[in-house]
Amino acid sequence: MTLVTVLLVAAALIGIGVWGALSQQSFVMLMMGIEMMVNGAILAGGAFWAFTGGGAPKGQVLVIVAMAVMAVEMSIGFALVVAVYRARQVDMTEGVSSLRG
Amino acid sequence: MTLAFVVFAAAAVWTGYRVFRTDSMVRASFLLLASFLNVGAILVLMLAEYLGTALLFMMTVEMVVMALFMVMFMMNPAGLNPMEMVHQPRFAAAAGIGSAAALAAVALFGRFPANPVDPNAATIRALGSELLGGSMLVFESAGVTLLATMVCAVVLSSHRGRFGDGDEGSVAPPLEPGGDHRPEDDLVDDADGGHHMHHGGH
Amino acid sequence: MPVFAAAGVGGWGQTQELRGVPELRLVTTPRHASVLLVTGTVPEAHLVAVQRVHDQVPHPRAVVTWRAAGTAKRMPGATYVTGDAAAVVTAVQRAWSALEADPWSTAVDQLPDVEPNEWRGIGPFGQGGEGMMGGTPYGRPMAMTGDDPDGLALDELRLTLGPFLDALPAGLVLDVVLQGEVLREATLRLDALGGTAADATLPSEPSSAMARSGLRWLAHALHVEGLDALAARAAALASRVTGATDRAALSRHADALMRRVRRTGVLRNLHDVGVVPGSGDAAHRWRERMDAIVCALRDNQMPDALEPTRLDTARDLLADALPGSTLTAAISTIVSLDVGGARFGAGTLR
Amino acid sequence: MSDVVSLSPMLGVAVIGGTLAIGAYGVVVIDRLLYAAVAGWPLSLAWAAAQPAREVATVIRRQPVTTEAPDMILWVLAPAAYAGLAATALSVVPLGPGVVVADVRTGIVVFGAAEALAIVAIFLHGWAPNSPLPMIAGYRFVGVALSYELLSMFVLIAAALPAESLSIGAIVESQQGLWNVVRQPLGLPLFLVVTAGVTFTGPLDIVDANDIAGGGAAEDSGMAHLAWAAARAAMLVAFAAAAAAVFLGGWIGPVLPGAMWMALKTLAVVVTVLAGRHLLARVRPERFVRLAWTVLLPLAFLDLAIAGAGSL
Repeated sequence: MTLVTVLLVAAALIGIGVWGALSQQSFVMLMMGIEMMVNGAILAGGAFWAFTGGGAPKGQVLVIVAMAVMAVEMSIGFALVVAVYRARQVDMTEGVSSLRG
Repeated sequence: MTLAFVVFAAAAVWTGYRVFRTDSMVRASFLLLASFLNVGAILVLMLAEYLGTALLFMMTVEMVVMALFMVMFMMNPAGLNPMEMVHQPRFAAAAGIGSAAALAAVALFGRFPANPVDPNAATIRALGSELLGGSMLVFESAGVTLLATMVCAVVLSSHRGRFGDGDEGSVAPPLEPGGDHRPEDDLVDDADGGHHMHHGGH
Repeated sequence: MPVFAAAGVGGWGQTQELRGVPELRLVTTPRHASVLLVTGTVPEAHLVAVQRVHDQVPHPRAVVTWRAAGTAKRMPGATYVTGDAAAVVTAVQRAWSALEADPWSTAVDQLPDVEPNEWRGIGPFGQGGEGMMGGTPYGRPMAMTGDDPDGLALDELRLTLGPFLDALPAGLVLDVVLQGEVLREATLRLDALGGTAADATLPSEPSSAMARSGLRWLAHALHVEGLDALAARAAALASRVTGATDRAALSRHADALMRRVRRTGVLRNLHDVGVVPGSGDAAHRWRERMDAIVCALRDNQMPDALEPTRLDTARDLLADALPGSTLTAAISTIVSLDVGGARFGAGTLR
Repeated sequence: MSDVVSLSPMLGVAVIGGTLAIGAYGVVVIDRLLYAAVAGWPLSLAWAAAQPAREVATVIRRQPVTTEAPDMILWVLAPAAYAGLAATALSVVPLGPGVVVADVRTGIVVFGAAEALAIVAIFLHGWAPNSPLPMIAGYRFVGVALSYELLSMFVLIAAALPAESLSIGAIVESQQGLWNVVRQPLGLPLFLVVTAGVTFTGPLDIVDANDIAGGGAAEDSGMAHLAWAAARAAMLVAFAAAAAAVFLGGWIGPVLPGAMWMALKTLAVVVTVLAGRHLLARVRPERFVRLAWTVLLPLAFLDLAIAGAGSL
């Protein structure tokens, strides 16, 4: 369990997140991809705090802020899915070619 | 210790992969939860005890809300129908592998200072005093942002907007992607401008 | 001794009295039972349903039929009881000990193990619906998209709460369309209740008969609202109401029971639930019926509050009460209306 | 902090397993006794004690019937996860003076995580059989559970303020002079609401409710049903132990040994929650959600304010 191994795991998670977000059609699954990326970022943040930060409390605050970002992203994402659905009667990324109007 | 780390890491990556491969949406959200639990466990292994358990706690509630959202929009009990809704798969896979490789390269070839945290330091006490001490501003602004998010989420998703109903003048998507809307696509165009054409799954 | 009771014509009332018997434990679903108790004559239309319930009871299972003239011959291997509640308890215990001794003597399935409706291969994805939704794969309904008043297209699930659901009075079938837990449409039907098998267990004297069937209704209603212990107390009191006994003691007991029920807050829960034109909300109907039971016992009257609601009046009363309410509120409303006089055996309620 | 003897893993597993098993059996016996008392039947301890044993004997031999296309992994996982979470929740609670299975510095957060995951386990138990009524039970439980789950966090954090530590052992230590139930009067009632909710006993039993034919457990039979009932009783024991530790002074008590006090207090909490089951009608889900957000949550804030003022 060294810094490099943990960072490799974080890289794998972020990679899966990117693949998931780009490949899925439904909004909700796309958001899961973004959540996966933030998950990798949190792991990387924790790793840097533990191995290079020497336990500096500011490192932990950064990770907590990352968690808050995830909460914000998810709730706004769902609200957007509902709002877009009302405007366009669609919840697949295919159907929305442009958000104008 | 390293065995536990290897197990958690493998489980996190495997459940993360399964999230986008499984048919049932609810299973996908709980697989994502499993991936987060494993990341939380790794954080605890790295002596970031409070972060790990807080991540566990927060993500569980978030995934339960996501599951609730799934069942709301998709009430079939166990996701029996095949859900093959993927577009541009090859490009996505290439982008995924590319970004993973790039980050892995940074991890392997970057030189980082070795300054590990000593195990018996009171990291939680330090975090507590830091949150309410040095980075009080960060902590409070995060709180206020969450409040703003709650208000915004309610406004965005409510039926009645400030300028009339949310679905006013909402039109059905054209049958083939990219085409513009053709009025004859609407089967039934009743008073409230909505339509009742059955469209594909979610 | 876990027993699942499936009630036919005229049998529903007696089954509710079994809640007061410590030896038996009435369970809410056939899956938790070892003995299936079929009371009253099951009409022709519900025969397949009772066989399906019979097959859902896990092995080793036994069947006891009570005052079931018509259905006896269709339940092979069932012990047939005509006596009172004590006879049923001994019959169930005997059937139970027979199972204990030789589990292989379990009752055999009556329906072939095939899916109730044809669905394979229908529709583009072969689950019998349109697109990726709907249909009834493996015989279980799957949701279909439908609009909801809030302008979103949430998923609707069509469901039939069958003739032997533990929470509904006997023989009633409720077809619902659910979005989440909210009912979009609800139709109430009583398929067929041929014949007027008189409910022999009711005392001849009219006011005691009304009081006893009122207490039976109270026992079932308390069970549905989650108060099993009080339901047992009401059922035990019901079985003690026979024409001959002295009224003063019984009415005192009934009064004490009603005070306990009021203390549980169930009336506060039912406030504003199932408001039906002409008879107020569920709490009002409960209060009315509970007072009627006490006064029927004490001063030998025949209060009309204890009259069960006929099905046709119930159907149009509920026409606008059910849609829009949640499933719990709908079931509480139907229970508070005491629909279908099956208790009285007056099977002609169409 | 007194010298905390952290039990070795194997001994810890035995202690937690034993406590939960005995506790679960005790919960069922107490439930039978209360049922008989309210139903007016003759009260006999022998009958109440023999009842669960006979029931287990019948259930073990019953054929476990499954639905046509269940989510089998989740169906098996749900009771196991629920029982595991009961064990996790109990492991951070000190069972005697200085005797705690997992002396974790973040005891309360682990307890909160176990409780949140319990909600997931209950939803999955309703979701897995792929049958309408259990799914409705799991679905409406999540709607209600999210609204009262916050209560437990505020109330537990309020209890942690005087102790200046998140570990439950320290919270028990901080109650040497004055128990939290006296210092923060709102704490225990709110926590009992959460206990009744997460273990769906009493008025908050909207999961295995009678009005939807047994709800989440409608499709369970045989060992699956036994596992679910046992896990549910174990979770009630774990939450009762936590309530006793955090609010009723845990093992602090004048004459009797510490563990005896802990057992008595846990028994008292279990009896109160189970009495609620037979004396209070089941709540309306939609009304309870409104009550939880508009009344109970402000009360939790008030409790936190009182605790804050108290430990200034």
